[in-house]
Amino acid sequence: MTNTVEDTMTTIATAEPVLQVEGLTTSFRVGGTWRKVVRDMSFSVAPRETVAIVGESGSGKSVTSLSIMRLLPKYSSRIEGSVRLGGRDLLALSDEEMRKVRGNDISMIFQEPMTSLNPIFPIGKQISEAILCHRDVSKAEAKREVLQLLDKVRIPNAMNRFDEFPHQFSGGMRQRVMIAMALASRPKLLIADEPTTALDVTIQGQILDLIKELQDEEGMAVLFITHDMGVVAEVSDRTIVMFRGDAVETGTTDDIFHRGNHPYTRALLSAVPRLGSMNGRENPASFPIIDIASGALTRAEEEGPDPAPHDQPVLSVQNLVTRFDIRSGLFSRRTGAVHAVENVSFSVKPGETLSLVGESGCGKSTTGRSITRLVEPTSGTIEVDGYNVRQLDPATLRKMRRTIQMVFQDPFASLDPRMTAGRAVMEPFIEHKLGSTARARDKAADLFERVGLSAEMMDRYPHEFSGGQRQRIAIARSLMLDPKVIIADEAVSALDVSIKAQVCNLLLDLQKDFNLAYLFISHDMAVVERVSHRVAVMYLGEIVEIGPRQAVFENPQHPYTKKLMSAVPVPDPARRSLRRDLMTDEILSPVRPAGYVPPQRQYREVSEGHLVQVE
Amino acid sequence: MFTYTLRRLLFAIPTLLFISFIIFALLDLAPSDPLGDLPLTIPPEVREQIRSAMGLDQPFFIRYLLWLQQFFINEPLNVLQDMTGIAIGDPHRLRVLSWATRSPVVDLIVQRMPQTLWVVGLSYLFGVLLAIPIGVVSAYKQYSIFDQIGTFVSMIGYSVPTFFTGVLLIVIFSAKLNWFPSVYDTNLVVHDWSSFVAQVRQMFLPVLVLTLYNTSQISRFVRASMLDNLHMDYVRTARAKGVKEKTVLLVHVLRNSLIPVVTVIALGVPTIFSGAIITEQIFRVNGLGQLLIVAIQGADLPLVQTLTFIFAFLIVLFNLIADVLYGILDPRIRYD
Amino acid sequence: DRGTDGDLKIIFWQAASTMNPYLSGGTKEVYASSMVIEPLARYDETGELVPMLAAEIPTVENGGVAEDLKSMTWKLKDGLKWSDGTPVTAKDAVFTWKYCTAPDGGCAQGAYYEGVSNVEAVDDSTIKISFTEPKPYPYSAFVGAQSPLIQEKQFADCMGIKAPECTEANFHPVGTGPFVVKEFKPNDVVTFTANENYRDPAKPAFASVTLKGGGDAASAARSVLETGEFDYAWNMQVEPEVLQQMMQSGKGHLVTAFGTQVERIDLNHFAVDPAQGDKRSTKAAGPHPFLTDPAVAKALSLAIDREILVEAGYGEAGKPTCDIVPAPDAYASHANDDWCLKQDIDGANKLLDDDGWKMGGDGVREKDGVKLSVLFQTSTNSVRQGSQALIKDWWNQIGVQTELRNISANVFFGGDPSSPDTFQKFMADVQMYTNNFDGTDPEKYLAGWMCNKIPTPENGWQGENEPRYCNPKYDELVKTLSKTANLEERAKIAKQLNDMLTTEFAQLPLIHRGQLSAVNNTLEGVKMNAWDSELWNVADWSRKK
Amino acid sequence: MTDAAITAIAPRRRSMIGAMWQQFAKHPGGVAGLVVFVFIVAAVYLGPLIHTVDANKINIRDKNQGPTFAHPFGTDNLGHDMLAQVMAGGQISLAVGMVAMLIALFLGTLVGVTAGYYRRLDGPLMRLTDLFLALPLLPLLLVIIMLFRDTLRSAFGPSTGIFILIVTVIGVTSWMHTARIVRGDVLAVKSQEFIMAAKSSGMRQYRVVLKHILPNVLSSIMVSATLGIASAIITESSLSFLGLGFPSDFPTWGRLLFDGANFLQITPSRVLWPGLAISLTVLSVNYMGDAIRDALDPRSLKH
Ligand SMILES: Nc1ncnc2c1ncn2[C@@H]1O[C@H](COP(=O)(O)OP(=O)(O)OP(=O)(O)O)[C@@H](O)[C@H]1O
Ligand SMILES: Nc1ncnc2c1ncn2[C@@H]1O[C@H](COP(=O)(O)OP(=O)(O)OP(=O)(O)O)[C@@H](O)[C@H]1O
Ligand SMILES: [Mg+2]
Ligand SMILES: [Mg+2]
Ligand code: NI
Repeated sequence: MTNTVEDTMTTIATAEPVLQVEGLTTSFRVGGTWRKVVRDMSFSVAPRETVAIVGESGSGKSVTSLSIMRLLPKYSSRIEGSVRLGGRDLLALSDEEMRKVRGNDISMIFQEPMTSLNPIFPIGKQISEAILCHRDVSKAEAKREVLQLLDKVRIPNAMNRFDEFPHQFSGGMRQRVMIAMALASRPKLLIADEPTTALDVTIQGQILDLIKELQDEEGMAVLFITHDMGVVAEVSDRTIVMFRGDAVETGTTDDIFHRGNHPYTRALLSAVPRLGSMNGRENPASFPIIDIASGALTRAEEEGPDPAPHDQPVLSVQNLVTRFDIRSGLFSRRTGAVHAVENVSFSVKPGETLSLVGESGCGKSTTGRSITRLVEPTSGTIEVDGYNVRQLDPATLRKMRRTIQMVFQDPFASLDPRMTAGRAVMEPFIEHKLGSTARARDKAADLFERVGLSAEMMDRYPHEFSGGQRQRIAIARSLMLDPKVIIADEAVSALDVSIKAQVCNLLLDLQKDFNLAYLFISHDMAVVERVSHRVAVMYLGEIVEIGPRQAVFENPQHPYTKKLMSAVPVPDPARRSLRRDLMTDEILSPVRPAGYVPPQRQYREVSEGHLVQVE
Repeated sequence: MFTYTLRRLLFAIPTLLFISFIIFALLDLAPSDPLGDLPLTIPPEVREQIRSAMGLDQPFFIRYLLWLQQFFINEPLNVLQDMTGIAIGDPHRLRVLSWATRSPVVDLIVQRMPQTLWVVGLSYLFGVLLAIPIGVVSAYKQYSIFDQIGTFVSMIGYSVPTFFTGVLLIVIFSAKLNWFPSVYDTNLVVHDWSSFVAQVRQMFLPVLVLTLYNTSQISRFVRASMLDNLHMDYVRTARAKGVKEKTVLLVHVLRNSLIPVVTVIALGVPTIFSGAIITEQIFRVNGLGQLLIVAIQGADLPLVQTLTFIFAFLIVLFNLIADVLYGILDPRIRYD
Repeated sequence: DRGTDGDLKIIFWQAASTMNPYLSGGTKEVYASSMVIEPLARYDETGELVPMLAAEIPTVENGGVAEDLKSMTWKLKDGLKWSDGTPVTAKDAVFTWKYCTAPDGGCAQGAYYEGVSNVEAVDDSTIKISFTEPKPYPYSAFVGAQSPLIQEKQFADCMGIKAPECTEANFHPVGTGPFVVKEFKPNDVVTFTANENYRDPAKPAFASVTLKGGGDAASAARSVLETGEFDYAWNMQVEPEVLQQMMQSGKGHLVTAFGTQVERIDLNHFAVDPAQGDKRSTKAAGPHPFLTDPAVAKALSLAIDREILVEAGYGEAGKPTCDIVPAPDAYASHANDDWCLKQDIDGANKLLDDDGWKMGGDGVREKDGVKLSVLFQTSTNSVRQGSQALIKDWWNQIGVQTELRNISANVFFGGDPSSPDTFQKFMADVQMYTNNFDGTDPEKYLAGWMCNKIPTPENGWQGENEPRYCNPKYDELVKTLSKTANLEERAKIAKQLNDMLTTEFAQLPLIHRGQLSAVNNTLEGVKMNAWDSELWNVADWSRKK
Repeated sequence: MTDAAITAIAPRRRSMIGAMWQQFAKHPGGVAGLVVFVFIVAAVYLGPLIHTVDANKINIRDKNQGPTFAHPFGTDNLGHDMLAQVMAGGQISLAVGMVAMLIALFLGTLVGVTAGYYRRLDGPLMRLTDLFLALPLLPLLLVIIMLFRDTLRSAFGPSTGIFILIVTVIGVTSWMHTARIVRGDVLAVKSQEFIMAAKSSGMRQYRVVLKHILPNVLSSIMVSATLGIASAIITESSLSFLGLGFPSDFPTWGRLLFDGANFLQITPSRVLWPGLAISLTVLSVNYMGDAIRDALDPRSLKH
């Protein structure tokens, strides 16, 4: 495509807007009073246009999108203002008319893919339902279309995975299922709420391309909610900045990026981590923090801690293998296995951060879960703080788990829906009898504040939080026990840059103070670059490259690592029209037939501690 | 799943043997006496003779083994023989004989089957068919008039015992209005329209009483379970897809809510075969329930043992079916 | 004429389980089978013996009974046919005797053939019965609905241990009665059709009979009295006012007949203190601390208003009585009627005061540390529980504390030696139930109060002397009775025995119970009979035109 | 700023019970249920202080009366005062219903949760449940009563002894439904991610069960509880008319209803009141159960 930014702008200006939101105000009933969480939002989206909503976590982005779709719980929420779709006021439609609009004219990608997928239906069925309920096509046709879509969203082995269930998918894959579902009906307007947070940059790029392609072909308008300024720069024509329920700034992306004048906008942009900003430095560094009200720098960048070089590792993993059997047929014979983790070895010392990066679905979460035996590993040895994890009896396993805490990738699913956030955070503390309930409460309140929530929120239930807020609750929970190791699975992916910076700094501070070790699983290469001492790159269940961060980032050796580095989006609106043409790659799948013997891998040492798999 | 089912089926055999032994021991221990309802004018010596003719004077274990042999070997052979017409071995093998009627227990059960299925089975079917929509709607429109009335009626239906509702209905509809007969005619054979009408008429009251009871029970579980799932995020997703509200409820929410419902239903199906004792008694349906209660009251051990064993078999079977269904309903539940 | 009146619908709330009375012995089976198989002679509604299959009743006078009372000869009517058309012969009677006395057969009517040493067919129509010793009252074998004739041809292979296996024969016996079984559904419904070969060509008037079973007495009553769906319902143990109310529909009425049934309270003569453990209610436990005191026993009796018991629970089907043998009239003593039939609470209180039983602070009388506190058990049955409540109330008024217990009938009357709750074990102070005797002769019945008939662990708790009454003089008198042939003499002795039992308070007779049945107003010819099957003359029943 | 709004509702810090109570109080149905239930309990226990007629007082001359001033609920066929009987019966029925239901609920939940959560115990426990489901109730009762009645009678006296016996018998023979239902729910809940999260923080198994599994299967338990009360009251009555329950001079609601059924046309008040009492009790418990369920489900709609 050769359209320049200016060309697109002119076409948009003349077209009738697809969506026009005027004075949208949404309130929730909390404890008998109505609390406004979105105030007086007005914006419009034209065909082919992409409007991004960025903003602080919990500022009302998701609520705005749910208000447009009229999907908020009827009894505990209230929507005012007007939402017009091609001239029709959505808020005035009957339920049945609204139903016809949903999924047909507007479709939506939800933020938390785990809870948003129906756990008991195969994903194929869930996607084809979106087609079948609006279009008069046969089941077989729908299935064909779904398979195509799955291919397009880069789900490997789509044919076989059609009948699998959400819990068998990795976080990123679930998100891609959601995307496929939303795109299935070729809507006029796509609302995408953090559609790529759980995706690695290569796949993220491919998905973004896919969306652009559909925009070009079908004239689809997109309302894009994200924290990733790089993505914003790359896809959006116009940008709305939200802050605590208000749209504080609206304008073309270019304007916002270069001429934003609200202090929050400036704070947001200056905090955006840029890949390469750490070049030449060996240790992690904290983010600079800018005060939102004044725009002044309140905390300068600080050098992160050195891992104590002589210490024994607190976590060491040797030849870890985890496979999920695939059974089929009448006798449910084992016909193959997902080789989710294959022969993985690494170790983490106290005070050290090892980042695990890699393609979505390559086995990162499974590695994390295998370490704490939440998923039973197939073979290998795991040692945590002197415990031989795979040999532990239940009681010791429990004790061991105190020293190693997890932040789950899907924070909503990992919170008990019937337990208030405060209790959820206090619980491990009370459980291990580390102090009185009052102490637990104080500590939890303190942690709430430190992850950027207010202590008052402790009495709320998980569904009353935004995605990012829930993620912070999960982080607070993992810190409650003062563990020695934290496995942070996409712990900051749903946070806006300012909070992300704050939380990362918190993690670094804790590391400095308590010699914490982190296994940091993330897709956000910029954050990885900042926080880690060492980096391991996974591909199809195996570690293909591992080494000191500096070595891996500045001197990537493995082709996949190289591809990853190059795919990172750069927060510069000038690069909007860039297309990567990554779609041509073959998608590889970790599913192997029964009896498959994985090849013996050789590693080559590039520099000290920098190992690369030899193909 | 298949291996699991197979394993469970194999494991069911010792389970059932064990259960049958416990039941036998229990029945033997019970103070009830098969001669309890004989006139007091029959002298003790004669009673002693009757007792020994029944084999009651043999040791407990021998009697149990004898029952096992009769039930598991002789009866199946007889059935086979009846079906194929080929004589296998001695055609005069000893069958399980009821003490009270001195006739083969299996014949009695076969005789009682039709009315039990007609009345109890049908009302269970109606119960399930009614309960699901009622439960779904009550949950969907929680605290609406429909829900309130449904709750009220089902609680009354459940809490007022059938021995009362039955009599009430008979007084109103049989005695006062003369619309329906109060006595069920088990000899009625449906062969034409008028006999069909007669059958429907005589079934109406007992089926009504039982359906009310079954519906009440099941619909409460459907409602509660639906309420648990109605507010889940995936429901929101389904709506966002533009799925029809009916589909959202009946496919997405209901399927997710089915586990307790399947449990209740699976627990209920075997009870069809144990009959509805009181209702059968009131309307004189004389199905399996009445057979069982008369047998228990008459301490007719072979009959009670056989009936309860069949019942136990059904329980084990339907609980197995429920377990398999769990796995099908919720793929996260796996047994292997 | 035969078969002109359509279907006769009878409801028995306890259903028949077999059609062979020799294998069951239950009243419902005996009644049901009495429509099909018949004895040589039966009792009519007045308790008179009338011939049935026999040409006449043998007596010493007509030479049918031998002078030495050791044998008797029956003559069959001419031309009798089984329902399958074959002739009835004396051999069938011989076979019937053999059938019931065969070892391992478990014949429930064995008592009817007791003392019979031989039955032979003198010729095709003459049956000779010989006894082991002289029988002053010989009418037992082949008399009454309990010992009918069965067909040799049909039951020949069903002797002894094989008896229960002949299901077809047991369910569809070939008989001489007015009806034949068409279909038998055990414990549910029996359908009959008129017997083509019945000896009276004009009978039965009904072409078929449906005998439905199951349910409870009240609903059975309702189906005759209120809805009119049925013609006849047996054994209406329902509160009288309920029946009255049902009768207001005008569809039916009640019929009663009084036999020998007496509802009574047994007073335990042995101690039953739980502390005695296994010795309870046996001789080893010693005499009962107060029930053996005639004053207490008499007071207990005086406190009871038998009229009210009848009114509350029995209505037409009960009369107050103070005799344990209330019928036949010739045997009824009425010796105690003057003091016992009327309630006298004050008199009872005075009696106890005089006997030294002092009223305690809690309203319970006491003497020498013994409290007048009784455990009162009976079988479960709403009428009995009503009576219990009334009696408890009255006894309360004379300072006797009563704890009530009711026990499921099949436990209470079933003789399971391991159960503590049987009426034979009698692990309570007093108990209430009904007993009677078959036929009209009370000799065997009265023998039940002999010392050796006391149930004990040694005899497996089998024995008819539940009150544990023991008086050698009584035993003597019973022996005298068994040797007396003269009917008047027998009646005198029987009355004496009855009076001993009632004045020495083996038990308190309460109610002379009748049989009560409901009859549809369109049904004619019902003659209620308490001495034989209620359906004894079903051949004569007809539909009112 | 929203912060102001947030702080306005800040003082929400209260105990769990307090929080639950607040939620409960918001539910008109639950409150109505509670009021009715308290009323029934009060009427049954305090009523005899006002209406001082002895429930077992027989006045045969006053039998089968309709409501009069002396006998507001009429009399039965022996002349018992029905109001006194209903109150006395209520004391027993309520106690039996509640205690038996609690026993059954406790056993059922225990077995169900254990079986659902610990895979190893699942097989044995469920087979045990099958066994109990298959046991014929009547002979079982006969045996239990034969074995234990006299011991309990001498230890606790006739009425308490029988009470303990009956309550245990009903409880012990009616937990199986709850067990199976709870187990099914537990199987579904335990595969969710928040259970994994709880485990990963090193929670003891039983605490996971108590804190996370139980609240999430509560709605089925609540329904079982409501239905359990009704069936316990009715089972008690069937026990008494089989002669296995309380002695006949201890009235209970179920028994009054049973005895009165035949008198439906003569003295309708005999069946009306006990029937109403049972239904109201069950209804009120049902509404309370609903309210508790709602109070524990943060997402349910509350008005
Ligand atoms: N059901 C609810 N009840 C009460 N408050 C709610 C509810 N849902 C969301 N909120 C509150 O509304 C505010 C806006 O939430 P929203 O989900 O729109 O945030 P967001 O901008 O999407 O944040 P994030 O980027 O973290 O997802 C938050 O403060 C949240 O706590
Ligand atoms: N319970 C399971 N059953 C079967 N397959 C599973 C299961 N859990 C994960 N998998 C498969 O294992 C592979 C690795 O999954 P994992 O969740 O570890 O990926 P990931 O690296 O965390 O990806 P993402 O970045 O998308 O979260 C995927 O192909 C996934 O489908
Ligand atoms: Mg959000
Ligand atoms: Mg993952
Ligand atoms: Ni409400």
